[in-house]
Amino acid sequence: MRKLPDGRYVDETPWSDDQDLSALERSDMDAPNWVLVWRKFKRHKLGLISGIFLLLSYLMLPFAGFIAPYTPNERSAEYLYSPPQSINLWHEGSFIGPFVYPTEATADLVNYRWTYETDTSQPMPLKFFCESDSYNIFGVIPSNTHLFCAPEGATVFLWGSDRLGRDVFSRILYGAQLSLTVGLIGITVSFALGIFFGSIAGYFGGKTDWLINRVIEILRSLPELPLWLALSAAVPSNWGPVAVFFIISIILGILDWPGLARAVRSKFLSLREEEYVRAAEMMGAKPGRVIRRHLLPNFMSHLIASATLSIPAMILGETALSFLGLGLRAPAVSWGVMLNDAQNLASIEIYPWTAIPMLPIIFVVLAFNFLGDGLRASLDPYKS
Amino acid sequence: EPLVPSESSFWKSEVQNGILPPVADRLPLDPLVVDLEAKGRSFGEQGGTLRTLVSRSKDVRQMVVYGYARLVGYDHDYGLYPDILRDIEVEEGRKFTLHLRKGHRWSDGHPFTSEDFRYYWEHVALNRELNPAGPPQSMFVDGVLADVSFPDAHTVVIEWPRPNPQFLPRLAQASPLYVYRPAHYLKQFHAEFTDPKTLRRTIKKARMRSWAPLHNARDNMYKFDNPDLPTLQPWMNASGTKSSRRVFVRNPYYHRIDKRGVQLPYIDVVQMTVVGGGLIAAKANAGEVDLQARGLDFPDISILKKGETDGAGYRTLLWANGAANQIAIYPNLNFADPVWRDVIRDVRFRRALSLGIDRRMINRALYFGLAKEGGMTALAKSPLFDPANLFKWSIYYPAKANALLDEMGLTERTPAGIRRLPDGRPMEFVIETAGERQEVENALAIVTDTWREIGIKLIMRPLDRDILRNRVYSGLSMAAVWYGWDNGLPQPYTPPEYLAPTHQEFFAWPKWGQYYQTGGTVGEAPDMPAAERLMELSYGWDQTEDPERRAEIWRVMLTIHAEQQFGIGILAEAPQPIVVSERLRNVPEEAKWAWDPGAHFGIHRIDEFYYEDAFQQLTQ
Amino acid sequence: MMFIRYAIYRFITMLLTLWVVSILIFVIINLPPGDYLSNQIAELRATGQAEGVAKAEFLRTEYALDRPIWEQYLIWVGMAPGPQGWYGMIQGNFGWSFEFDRPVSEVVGDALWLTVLVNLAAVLFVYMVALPLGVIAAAKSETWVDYTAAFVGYLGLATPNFLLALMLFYYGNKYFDLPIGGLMAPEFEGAPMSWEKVKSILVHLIVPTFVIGTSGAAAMMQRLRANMLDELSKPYVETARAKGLGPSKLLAKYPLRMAFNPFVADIGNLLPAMVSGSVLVSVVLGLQTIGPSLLTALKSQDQFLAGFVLMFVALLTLIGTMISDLLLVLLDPRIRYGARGG
Amino acid sequence: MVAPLLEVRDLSIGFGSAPAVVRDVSFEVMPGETLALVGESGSGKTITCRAVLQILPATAKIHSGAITFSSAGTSCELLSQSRRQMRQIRGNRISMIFQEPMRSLSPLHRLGDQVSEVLRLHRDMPKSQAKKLVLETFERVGFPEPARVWKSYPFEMSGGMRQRAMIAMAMVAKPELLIADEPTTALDVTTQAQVLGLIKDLQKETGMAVILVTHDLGVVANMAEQVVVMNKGRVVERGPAPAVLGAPAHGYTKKLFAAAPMIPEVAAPARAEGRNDLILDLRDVSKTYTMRAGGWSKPVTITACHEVNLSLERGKTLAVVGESGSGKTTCARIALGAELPDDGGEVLFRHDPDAEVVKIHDMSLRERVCFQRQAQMVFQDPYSSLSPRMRIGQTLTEPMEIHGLGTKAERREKAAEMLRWVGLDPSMLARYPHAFSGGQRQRLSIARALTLDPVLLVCDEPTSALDVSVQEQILCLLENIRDRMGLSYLFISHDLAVVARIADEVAVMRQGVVVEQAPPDTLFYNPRHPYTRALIAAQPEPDVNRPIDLKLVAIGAGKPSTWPEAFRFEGVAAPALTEVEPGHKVRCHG
Ligand SMILES: Nc1ncnc2c1ncn2[C@@H]1O[C@H](COP(=O)(O)OP(=O)(O)OP(=O)(O)O)[C@@H](O)[C@H]1O
Ligand SMILES: Nc1ncnc2c1ncn2[C@@H]1O[C@H](COP(=O)(O)OP(=O)(O)OP(=O)(O)O)[C@@H](O)[C@H]1O
Ligand SMILES: [Mg+2]
Ligand SMILES: [Mg+2]
Repeated sequence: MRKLPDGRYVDETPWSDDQDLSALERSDMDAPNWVLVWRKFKRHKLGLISGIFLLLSYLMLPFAGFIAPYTPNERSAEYLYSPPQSINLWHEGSFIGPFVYPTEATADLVNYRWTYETDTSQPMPLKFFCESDSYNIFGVIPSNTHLFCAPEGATVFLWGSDRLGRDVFSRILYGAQLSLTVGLIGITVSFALGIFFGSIAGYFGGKTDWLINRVIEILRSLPELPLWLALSAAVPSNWGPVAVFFIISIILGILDWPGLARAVRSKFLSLREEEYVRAAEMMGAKPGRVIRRHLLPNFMSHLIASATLSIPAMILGETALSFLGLGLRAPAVSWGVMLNDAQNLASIEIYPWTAIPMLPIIFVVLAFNFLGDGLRASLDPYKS
Repeated sequence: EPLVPSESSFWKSEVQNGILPPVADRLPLDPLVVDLEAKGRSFGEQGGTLRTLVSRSKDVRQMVVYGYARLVGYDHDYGLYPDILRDIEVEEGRKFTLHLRKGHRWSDGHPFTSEDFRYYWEHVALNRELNPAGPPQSMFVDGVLADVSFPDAHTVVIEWPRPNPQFLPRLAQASPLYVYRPAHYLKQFHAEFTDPKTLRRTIKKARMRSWAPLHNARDNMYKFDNPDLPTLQPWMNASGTKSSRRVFVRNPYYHRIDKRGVQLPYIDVVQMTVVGGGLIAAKANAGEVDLQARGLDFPDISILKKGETDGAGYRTLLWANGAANQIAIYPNLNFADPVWRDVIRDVRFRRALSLGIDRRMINRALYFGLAKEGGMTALAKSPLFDPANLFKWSIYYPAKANALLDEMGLTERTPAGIRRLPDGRPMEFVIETAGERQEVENALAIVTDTWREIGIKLIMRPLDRDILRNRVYSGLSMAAVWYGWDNGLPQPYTPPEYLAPTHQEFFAWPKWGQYYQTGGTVGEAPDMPAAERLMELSYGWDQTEDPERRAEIWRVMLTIHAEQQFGIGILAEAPQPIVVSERLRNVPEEAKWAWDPGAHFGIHRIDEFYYEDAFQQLTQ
Repeated sequence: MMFIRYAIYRFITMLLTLWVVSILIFVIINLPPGDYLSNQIAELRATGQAEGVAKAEFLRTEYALDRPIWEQYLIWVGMAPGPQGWYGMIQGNFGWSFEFDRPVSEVVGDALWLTVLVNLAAVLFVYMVALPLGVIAAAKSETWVDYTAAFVGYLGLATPNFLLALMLFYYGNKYFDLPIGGLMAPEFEGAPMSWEKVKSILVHLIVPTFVIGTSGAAAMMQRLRANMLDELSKPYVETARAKGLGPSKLLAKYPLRMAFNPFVADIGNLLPAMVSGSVLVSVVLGLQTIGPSLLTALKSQDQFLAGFVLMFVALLTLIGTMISDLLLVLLDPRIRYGARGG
Repeated sequence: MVAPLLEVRDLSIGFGSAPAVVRDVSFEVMPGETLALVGESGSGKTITCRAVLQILPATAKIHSGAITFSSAGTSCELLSQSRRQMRQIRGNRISMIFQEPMRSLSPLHRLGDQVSEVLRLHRDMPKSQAKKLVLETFERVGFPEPARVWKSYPFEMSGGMRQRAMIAMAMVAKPELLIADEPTTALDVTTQAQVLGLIKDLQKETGMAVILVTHDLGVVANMAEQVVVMNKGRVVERGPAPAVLGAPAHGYTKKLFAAAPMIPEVAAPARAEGRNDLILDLRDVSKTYTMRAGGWSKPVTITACHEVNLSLERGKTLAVVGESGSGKTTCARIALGAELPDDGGEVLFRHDPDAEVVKIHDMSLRERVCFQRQAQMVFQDPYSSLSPRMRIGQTLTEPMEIHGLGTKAERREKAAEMLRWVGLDPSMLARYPHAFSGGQRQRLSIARALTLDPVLLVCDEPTSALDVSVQEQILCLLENIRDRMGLSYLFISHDLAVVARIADEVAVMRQGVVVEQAPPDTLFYNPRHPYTRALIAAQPEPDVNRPIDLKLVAIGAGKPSTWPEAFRFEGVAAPALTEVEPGHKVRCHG
């Protein structure tokens, strides 16, 4: 800066007409959108961790049988309601690798429960890559190698065993196969329908809106409860529980869309008046395009949040349904089924480990939530 | 020696105010004097409030069941004795002379006489408007209606041309046949007794359409939901229907007294609260009940025991269930699918199924080994019990089961090792359940494993109770799970009809049962030799009066069932937890928990239970 | 003017819809095979209670259950005379409950206001908890406040209602002496309102409200948060900030109102969803709402009772949707209900 | 010596890790003084102003610098104030007029509510008194019907009206420092004069200081005591206005001033006539709106334009000028079929001299698609017309995608090319709309409209937010395309100099009707209508020595009822448009 005699200041740095200081890296310009989003997402630590957790959980599904020491319906008749066992490394001060102490159950006929005594004098090392009951990898390839199994004469119930002596840990792993997949189908159906009908109602308005709204109203005022009851009688009896639940969750999805549709509709009714929507239309954008490219992204946060919120509902849907004789049932294993077994005071007070399936549900749900939040944040244009 | 009955403190003020006559005038001239010592029970004092829970509001009728005042009722040894009746004479098993107690009164003080029987018979049972379908089936024997006469105020004669062995058991049921009504009360709703104008006003006030539904609505001896309806039960309904807590107070005119002259029931008030079924265990655990069995299951025992040690002030007794079997599988012989039906009708198949069940394992896993493993037959307490029947085809023996199935020619198997039906379908045996009991599910989970070893895939399908029933009745379900016969303690005089294909409620032969029950209009006639034989035997039992012969018939029928495995029993006499207040006395330590005969607490006579330190209550 | 016209139009549509719904409801409750009385008769036979059979048969003709289904419908609605003349819902008669053996109106009477009470409590809980928490979570997004709120919310969501209730009851009773089940101490039922009764109701409401409310609260909180986050960086919020508005007022007045749009759309669903969502909760918690009556009615096909309750819920839904549509117009002036491009 | 009211020292602000966009900016504002901030579009003016109020975008970081605000003997450092203290300053002592009025107003709240909020917040005024004051302010910023504005929602207002509402909001609390970020871009010159007059009045009244961001050198000349010139994030020159304006010292300043357009002193030769090949023809177009407000009372209708007849010849430019709120945008939207005219109005379009006439107000689907390729619009409010969740790259390629033109790579290339045309860097393709400056967004809007190579372009104030040098560049671009490809423009502007330069025909609108229409040379040298005359007189010139009398100009033509007999009218009952000489039509009686 130089001060001129007439009191003004003039910049002295050399100035030329064409030079831009706001130039970003070139790579940004050609990178497709998802790369940019991914770059942003990577910075959302919690979202990233959640995403990895979920990824691992889903990757684990085909190999659940391998990781689990037991098969889901394998009963250890002598070990009912066994409390969780710990895996130890040191015995009397010396390291001998992962091992368990054998336990023995006695029926306490005064208090009517099983009591367990641990024999701490006898460390029994776990077996690794051992052969035991067979299961299917990916549901097709039979195998009987397990990552680890209980040593001869002892058990390895990491998270205890249930009423029939089944390993809670193994069942949770197997349960994930259903809980993490079947319910999602319902969500997908309900979201697809909800978004589709909601957007055309909201965007087109007028008669379309009227019609869709009446359908929504009617669907919503129709009670679900009697429908379930009717259904439980109508499903063919030789269908397995999984098939029944599969159908049910699809129907659940079909019945579930109106709520979302109305939210979408109302938001779109207001969004469609935005100037940029007009601009897109004036450029000749077809309704589908306007909805997909201009309206939906502006409602993405709500959708993502709603989706993460539906997940626990879907995982737990069975527990509510099983009151009505629908939902998953043994021998199918899912977290809902396990919790259903645990819905009594004894499980809370005396055998709390039977309620452990709550933990994976909470973890998965939170993970989905944080993943969703990370996604939302990385789609948020205002965040760098 | 003449008894001097003592006045209860509960009604004392009423008596003093002249609202009620003194107790001596309230009792029948010849009250039923209970011999407590003979039963090994102690004398008690009047007073106290008994709290108990039910899960549905219509369960108020449990008070009629628990109260168990019947014309004739079972004793704790399952013999039938007059109760409300002073005496009953039976001639040739077909003529029943009922003697009422003189001076016996309804709970509102109106005399209880043969007039009440006449009113029922002539103006209710035979009234076409009240009973468009005519008098109840129990009043017919082989299609012939009873002839009822009323020689005097305290005598009623009911007779048929042929013996009716079921009549007395019907009167003694948990849900009995009521052949009498409080005429003086009900007449005001009856068109033949009340002038149309008054009646119309009453109908209007009750928001009814005509007198018949009004009469029907007021006349609920069993439902017990009308506080105005006079009763003969130990406690009478004293609450409106609005509240979830129903209060029952002692019937001042109850006909039973103890030897010391204390009018029963000992307990003044029963409070029955409607709560969610899932909360009963929690409430019991918190010490909020004095006597509870309904809504408690075996798995609740551990938490109940815990409450007990935590000092909630109760004891948990374990009674044995009185049903013939706790969990029984009924393959449907009338199943609609012809291929399956043929397989199911093959006795080897049913035997194989039974042999493929590891009952010990189920017992251990579900009941700490406390139940009795075995097929469905009479329980050990019954004179008709035969251990051979219990174990016939009911030992875990998979090799034998496999052999039987192979012998049937079901040797084809799917890659997964499931046998194939003759038409090539895999044998997926679908068992439908009412979805109400976790034990059933768990037991079937275990059965699933052992059946897989014999090449049969079990698919369990929980349904709603009504839906299950409808499906079974219409032949749509392949097999169902239910309890065994309600009556696991048959006596030779117990009619064995429930062992013969006369009831659709026995899920193995719904259609045959319908056929019999509807006189051939619906259903199918039994067409299996064993079933036909059972039918004959049952008929033969009806035809004889001879206890020996009857016992013989019983034994044959039980043997046929054991051989045929129509209902595949798993275990019996599972412990039923009974929560009893620490202060409650005269509750048997060991007993049967059964619906019929038994009426749950009924035959254990709650009216003889008393509180150790009953604080005296005044009428509210 | 325009608004009133719209409101009237909306009301008429609602009535029409209600009519269609009534048909569907009737069909649905008659969908399962059999009817109450045949089930009843079966049950009576199964338990050997031959006594009641005759009475059940009597009721069948009395209530026209032996007629074809469309005729039953017309009689039920009151568009055709039944055995006892014109006696349907239009005439203000809701029919007879076989299960409870009383007129439906009597069965449902008390339960109705308790239902409304429980659900209002739950709705209030949802709003009182979710609204501030959602806004705070958005304003303080990605801080511990946000994460804790999410965690607690999802904890409630991920625990099956019944288990949650059982736990709350058990420990609540053990440590805080909370009552187990019910909506008031039974001695107050049917008793006139008194301070004691109110207290009893409030104490009993704690667990149910919490159980019914948690899932709703978590859902609302998270979605509100997401919507708020969308709005927070819009320029109009900056303008408001440039005016010097305090944070709470600013959030409440500007972005919250914008973010509220989807929730207003959902008002219609709020009550009915809670009513039907609370059915199972009510059943397991033993609340004296219409939930348990509905479930028993449905299971036993007590058709008039089920029909009435369902119609009631449907009416709530329809009124709710109507209100939400009207509110939407008031809330967002940009919304026009015309067709596109007009 | 008096301490400066606001002192900005060495302020540097950047976004993320990118190099700073504002670098070492220093200036000071004396109490009661007006400081004009001028400079290139995108040079960091807005960011600097926002930094004063501490309302920077979340991603902006202040690298260094200090901002000291001193008044009433105390001085505070704004950058280190707590939020609570900051709230006491915002709106109360310093208030700001934002550049983009539409987006900066809440769409769900009535204007009255939004404006009076400041008073309720800081002046602790009862409702009724606040309302009175607000209505008064509305009147002073040139709203003819303040009561209507009070209960209107922002989307019911024209661009200029929103801007005036924004101005009212900032000034109603009479702050000590007013930061006005291009406050008059959307205003016609008479209204602009009125607003500037108001600012001056307030300054006199309360000693308010003003930071005026503007690119209109005429306004600078008329208002400012001090001038700060910014370029590429740096202050290149600052000093007293006469000095800077009189003899710019820095290279950029010189360049900038040289580019200032003016209504040419002599009539430019009229361009060749090409008769009767109308590409667009608006016939008797009227439009009435019903106000959303007032749910219960009788609906209020507003006539946005009334029986407007405009015809645009192929390859020509028809400029529409006129009062803010006179229905220009409405006409433009109707011309493009975005809005339907009231019954009776017709809009005809012929994309090719030989083609069939298309009725825009009644198109089939196929015609619509076809038409939308050929006719494009540059929106008055570029910010709202850009989808906030679409990167600019997507926004620019979208029109081509819609019409299936080119491959992906070609589309990207074209988008980049377009950016270059409007003077922006292709590296900005990955940014979102909010990350641009006002002028940059306006250029994006132009770029988007051009991607489809339309034959008709409706420009609604396309250069209002651009500094003169960039404006020059854009105008050249537009002229270029017109001459090369025979593009036709419907050009709406307030800047008469721009109009004079680009238009072949000018229509002057006032209160929904066209009051005068003629080729620019005729119009500018022989204006007949009192309103046109007022307009021309109100055009400020970038010469400190020739200030316009804001008071006088603001009165402008006054209300139609006060006009000379020949032109006077009430409501919409205007006299007919009569041709006073060939090609020159004036709305007057006989
Ligand atoms: N959120 C953002 N992220 C990144 N860059 C931004 C953001 N906002 C503004 N910029 C850049 O900062 C620079 C300065 O912007 P600013 O809005 O201050 O310009 P301006 O001088 O007001 O221009 P105009 O006259 O066009 O309004 C511009 O180059 C712009 O692209
Ligand atoms: N959606 C609407 N609802 C109600 N009134 C409207 C609407 N849009 C515009 N108006 C009114 O129509 C009139 C003309 O508006 P228009 O936008 O055409 O003005 P303009 O000439 O473009 O003004 P400016 O130069 O300020 O942008 C204004 O009074 C405005 O308030
Ligand atoms: Mg700017
Ligand atoms: Mg405009």
